Amino acid sequence: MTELTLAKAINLGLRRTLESDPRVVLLGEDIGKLGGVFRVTDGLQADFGPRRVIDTPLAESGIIGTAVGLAFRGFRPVCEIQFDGFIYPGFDQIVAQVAKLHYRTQGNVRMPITIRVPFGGGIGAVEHHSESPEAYFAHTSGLRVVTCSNPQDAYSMLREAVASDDPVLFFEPKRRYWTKSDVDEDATPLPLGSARVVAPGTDVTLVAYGPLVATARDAALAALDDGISVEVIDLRSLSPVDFETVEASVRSTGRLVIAHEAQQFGGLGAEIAASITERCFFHLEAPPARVTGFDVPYPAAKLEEHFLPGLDRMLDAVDRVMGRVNSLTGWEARS
Amino acid sequence: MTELTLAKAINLGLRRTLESDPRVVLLGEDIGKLGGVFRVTDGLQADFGPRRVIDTPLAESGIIGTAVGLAFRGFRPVCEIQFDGFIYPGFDQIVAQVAKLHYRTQGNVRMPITIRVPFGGGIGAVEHHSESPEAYFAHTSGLRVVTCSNPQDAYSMLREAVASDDPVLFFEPKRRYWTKSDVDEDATPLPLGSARVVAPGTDVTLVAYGPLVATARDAALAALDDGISVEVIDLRSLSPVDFETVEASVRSTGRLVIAHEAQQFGGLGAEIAASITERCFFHLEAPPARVTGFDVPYPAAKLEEHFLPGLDRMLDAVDRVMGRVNSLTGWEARS
Amino acid sequence: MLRSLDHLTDPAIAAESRPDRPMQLITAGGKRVSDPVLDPWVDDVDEAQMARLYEDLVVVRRIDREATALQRQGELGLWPPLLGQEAAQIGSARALRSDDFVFTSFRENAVAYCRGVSIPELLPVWRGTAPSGWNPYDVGMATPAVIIGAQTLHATGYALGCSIDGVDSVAVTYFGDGATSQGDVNEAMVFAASLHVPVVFFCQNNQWAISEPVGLQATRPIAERAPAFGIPSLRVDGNDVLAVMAATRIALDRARSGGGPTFIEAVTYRMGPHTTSDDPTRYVDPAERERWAAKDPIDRVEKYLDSRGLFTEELRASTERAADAAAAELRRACLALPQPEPLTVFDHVYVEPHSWIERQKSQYAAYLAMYEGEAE
Amino acid sequence: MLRSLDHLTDPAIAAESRPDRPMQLITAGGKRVSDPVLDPWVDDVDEAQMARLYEDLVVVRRIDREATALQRQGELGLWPPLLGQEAAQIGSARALRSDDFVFTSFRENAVAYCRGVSIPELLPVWRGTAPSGWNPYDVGMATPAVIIGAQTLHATGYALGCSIDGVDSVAVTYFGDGATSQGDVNEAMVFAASLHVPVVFFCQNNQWAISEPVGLQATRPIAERAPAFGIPSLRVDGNDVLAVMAATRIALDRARSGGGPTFIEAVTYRMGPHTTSDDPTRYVDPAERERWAAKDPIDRVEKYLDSRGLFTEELRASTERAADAAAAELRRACLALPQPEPLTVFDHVYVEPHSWIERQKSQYAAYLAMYEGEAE
Ligand SMILES: Cc1ncc(C[n+]2csc(CCOP(=O)(O)OP(=O)(O)O)c2C)c(N)n1
Ligand SMILES: Cc1ncc(C[n+]2csc(CCOP(=O)(O)OP(=O)(O)O)c2C)c(N)n1
Ligand SMILES: [Mg+2]
Ligand SMILES: [Mg+2]
Repeated sequence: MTELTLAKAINLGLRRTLESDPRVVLLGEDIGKLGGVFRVTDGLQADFGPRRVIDTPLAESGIIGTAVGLAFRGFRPVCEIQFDGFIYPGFDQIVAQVAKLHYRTQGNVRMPITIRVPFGGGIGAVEHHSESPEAYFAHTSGLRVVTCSNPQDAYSMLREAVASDDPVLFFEPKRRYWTKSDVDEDATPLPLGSARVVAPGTDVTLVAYGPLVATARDAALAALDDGISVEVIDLRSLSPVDFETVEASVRSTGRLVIAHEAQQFGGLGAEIAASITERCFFHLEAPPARVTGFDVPYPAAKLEEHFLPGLDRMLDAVDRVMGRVNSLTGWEARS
Repeated sequence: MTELTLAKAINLGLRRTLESDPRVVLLGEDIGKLGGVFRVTDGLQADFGPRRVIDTPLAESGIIGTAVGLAFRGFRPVCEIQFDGFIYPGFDQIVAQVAKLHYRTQGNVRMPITIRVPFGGGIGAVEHHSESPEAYFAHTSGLRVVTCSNPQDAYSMLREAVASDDPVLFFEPKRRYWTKSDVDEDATPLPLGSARVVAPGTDVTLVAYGPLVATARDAALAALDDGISVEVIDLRSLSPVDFETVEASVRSTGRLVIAHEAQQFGGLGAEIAASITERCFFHLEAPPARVTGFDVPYPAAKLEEHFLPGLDRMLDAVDRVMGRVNSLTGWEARS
Repeated sequence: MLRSLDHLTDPAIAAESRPDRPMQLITAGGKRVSDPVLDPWVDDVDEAQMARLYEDLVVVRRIDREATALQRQGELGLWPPLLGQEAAQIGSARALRSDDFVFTSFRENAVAYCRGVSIPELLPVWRGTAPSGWNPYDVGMATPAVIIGAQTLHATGYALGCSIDGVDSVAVTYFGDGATSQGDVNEAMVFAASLHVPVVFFCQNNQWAISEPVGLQATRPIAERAPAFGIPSLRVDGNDVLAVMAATRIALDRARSGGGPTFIEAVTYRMGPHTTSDDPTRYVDPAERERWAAKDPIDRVEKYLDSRGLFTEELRASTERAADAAAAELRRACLALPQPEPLTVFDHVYVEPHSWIERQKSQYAAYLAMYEGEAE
Repeated sequence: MLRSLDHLTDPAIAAESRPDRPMQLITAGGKRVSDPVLDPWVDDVDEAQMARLYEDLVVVRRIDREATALQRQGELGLWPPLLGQEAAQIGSARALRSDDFVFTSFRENAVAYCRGVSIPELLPVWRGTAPSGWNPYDVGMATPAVIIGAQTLHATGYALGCSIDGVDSVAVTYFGDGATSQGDVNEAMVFAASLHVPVVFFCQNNQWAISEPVGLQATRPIAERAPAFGIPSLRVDGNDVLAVMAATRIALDRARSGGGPTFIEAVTYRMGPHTTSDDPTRYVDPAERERWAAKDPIDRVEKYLDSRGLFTEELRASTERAADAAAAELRRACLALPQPEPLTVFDHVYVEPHSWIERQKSQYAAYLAMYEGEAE
């Protein structure tokens, strides 16, 4: 048991994986001497050498396509995409190759590739450095998509992702890289595809993932002051979504709020709302509410507090599903 | 008024646009002498010359990126992507440039680019030739996404798309290219962002778009035999969705079925179900049902009839929202 | 032997060594000419081997013709003829070792044939009964990549794996002239040169990318591009099976002995349509096609063998028998391909259990059970 | 004049004309040397012009330093220093016409300065108050592209537009050595050569892409790549403002007179960190940095002017005044940048009304009204 930041927990996960599986190789821009722009790969090239921790030329399609070839040869490549907004040049290789090769080859060729992506906003960055592109990948059959919200999960989920024989998009909540807490290397992890109830509650189910889990927990505490008991679920896996856990919660609370930073239209919140409505229609007291980034390009840093769903907007949505006065009732009155 | 196939209607739309606006240029692979693999640009290079109908090198990112530069100079480029599955190499230019440049430049630079994409299955093709990637683009702020289901709309919507000062993804239902009907060049078109009720009904709202509108109409006819009155809405615009039209219908029917070929998880059906549930919760008699492609890579041709939502699966979903016996009740009984 | 390529790494000299006429060993007229760079690499190719190459050429052409016919008869959904490119594919693929690994585009059916893909395995993709026809690990060849250029990066990655593993297997990737415009192919060269991996880039310049002539993709000879990325290249007559084999052996030897990547441009011509869906009359100049017909890759081997007294009636007849047998097997296998089971649509999406897919599959099974019941 | 470049289109000769030492007009020691290709293109540059170039160099360095300081003080979110690259940017940008159009990456603040972007307009992106600082049409320069390499295709498209319009304006694109590995940059060269458009590819090879040395991106000199795409190239000392200007003029002249694209590699060095977030001590060899410090682009102009008796106290003082004024304006403008209004987050997503955004905006307005009300 050691206290680690989330970034260091991933670093430790990578280290243990490199130690225990000689087929694991790391690929990315600036992951060697520099240790990555967030230092997540710090020290790994020094310890495992430049043939296992490989600084690649500056081309994301090249990184992913090279990883595909390595997987063909039985390696388990772990690719780092430097920032969320730089994944799109590699989109074709991910969507048309990584996601489909196992299907295309009728199970003969496996793609145990992990693609690590620091994602989300809240760090005051310039354009392309704060995006949440997870829905693109969750909509892509053949990929698994996960994200972590705390150092322990960061460590164990990274290890599970690399151990998985399926390709995994591993989204790292970059604004939580410096969150510290205990990491137990020997803890038995939850299966990769499962969600976790991180705070029990009885009135409202609040589903969040990645960077917003911490905000959701704060919102639950704040709601309690208002007499509302909020159950917070950390989704962890975005494809597949652990609907059983969400469904069980909503059956008992009858109310659902979903929060994510990604744009709303066609985001994961829509899928969760739609699927839970299909499954729990007669248990719902109110339509599921979504608290998300707006459907605009990620804005300039000084506006990001307005784009990002924060505690207040979560509480507003909690009020909404509770049937209390909220901004939407205000809006309806005005319009 | 001329009877035209859907493909020829688009060809006519392109021709009229080239005639009336000297800033329109066409870019794509094989769009010149060959007239495109579907002959949608047939004869246009011969009539307008190789500087307005441009055969480009074989690179989709190159096509879109070049169009961006042309738009900077005040042109209205119309790009052809040869098949749905070939759009991904151009994804970065679409998502990070085309969609964002107007926002990035605070309204100073416009991107009146139309990206034409033959999409969807049902033609017995090999891999990458039958996909429905519209949800990726509908989830991308800054883009408009539309699709047509008949020759008249094909003609008018193409013209509206090219005339729009915003970038438009124009999805063409390739298996309906040979559908024939009358096209009136002088008809006043619906606004680009609006849906259309194509068959009135009172019991169930069935929302479809592109290639499935014809199937939905057939399903409505078949349902009538069973005593169920289905209102069919042709969505036409996928971003924005004309929720007012859908909402009005669902408020009167109380039941919603959404059909698309794209994979279900995170598809547009989820957004429509979620948004309509938010807006019409207390009018809904049943949870919205989705009839979609399965969450698998588009399968081999001999399996596509199982992947594609056909008339029978639509009727099954209609039964579901009507509370009649349907495959899901059967499944629930078994499990 | 590597020395013989040294000059190619200096672009100034390389430019000289790649004149307009690509390197050749057998002329269109069937004459054996000598080439100082290529000769030593095929001095072991004896009469028996030439006869076998001849049979290969004839058999793969016959397979291709029969498949085209099957498509015309509605038995295949599509077929991409390799007519005219037999020598480029046979000459290169026959130079490989079984532990090499090949990443191709979709027109390389003769390469597949050489790798040991059985004739029936060529068909499922084109008849639409399955997404692929063979297990890549059985034959050392990935199933076709339809996204133009993508496979070149896979080969680069595989080659990186070979070099990490310290084996002397080589990754070989096939692609067309059109593919050279794709970002991926250029990135593959950047990565291959930078990582110095054992990969052979084999470009079949068949002069066309569907309707677009090669001049629209490249204003300089394609073989010139690789040296600028730090990859030596060879420009070879792609209709000359012997020259192609020699060039491929040079590249393979460089790769095996730690020399890194090599690029080969095999100059050939697509004598048929792009695929059976294509209509080349819209864009091909018949005179140009005629000129290339005179450079046919099989004709010249016949003439060459004949000039040596090797084109015996026996060889002719045995070759024809082999071709007939292949064609017959193809037709039989095509018609015998089974209709896939509906629920297999859910197979192999993931290796490990995936709750969402499993639910969808069981719901669709219930659907089929209900409505198949009804239908009975 | 075009003739002077003819030899560059033949790669065999071009290789000779691009020795390891890039073309130069002013040595690191400030000596004017002659170069038969470059000389004629700067024979109009008189003493007054050299003094103005000197002032440019000093002023942009000062702007850069002040911005770096502002970032260290927490007033900017980030800054990408151009320290060491002043001559590459000034020499090229000062060669342009106002009707040319420039597409850059994010480090080209000196280019922006030359284009007429005002000092305050440089800042909003880095202070985070707006997604861009200027109207591209006011200055003939797009706002920075952060996605590496993407802008090279935009320049190619813009140049295509120029050639369709029949004007002799030129599109110029700036990018780094790292960018040359991206598919987009290679596709831009393919398109530019194939469409024969008036675009100048200006690569600042500053030896680094964040922590990666140029040798990881390219095993051959970067300037060698373009000729293989059919684009003549020039390799120039990027720390020599005069040589850069000459090379750029050659390229512009070719473009204007229908000669098509040209590629320039300006060999320079990133003397600072990648951005203010970077820690180059992890990867830069201080000795290497020292060697480059000795080739400083400003020093040599000072020495050159001095050797001609032109580096007067008056010039020194007036230049310093200009630099001081620029720095002061930068600081003032930075602190004065307004906090954007919350609802502007919804502006400019679309040109035409978009029902979904409008609803979101009005709902958020209601939200703000409700909770701002509460807060009061
Ligand atoms: C990314 C992508 N874009 C477009 C296509 C459509 N397409 C299939 S083959 C082809 C031409 C390929 O030309 P070339 O690389 O020369 O190979 P050839 O067909 O001549 O064998 C095109 C444009 C594709 N398959 N993938
Ligand atoms: C597509 C993409 N990938 C990665 C990055 C992150 N990144 C920003 S600058 C940079 C290095 C660029 O190097 P170079 O092209 O040489 O330009 P320089 O920074 O030296 O000016 C990288 C990797 C990015 N901005 N875009
Ligand atoms: Mg070709
Ligand atoms: Mg650089």
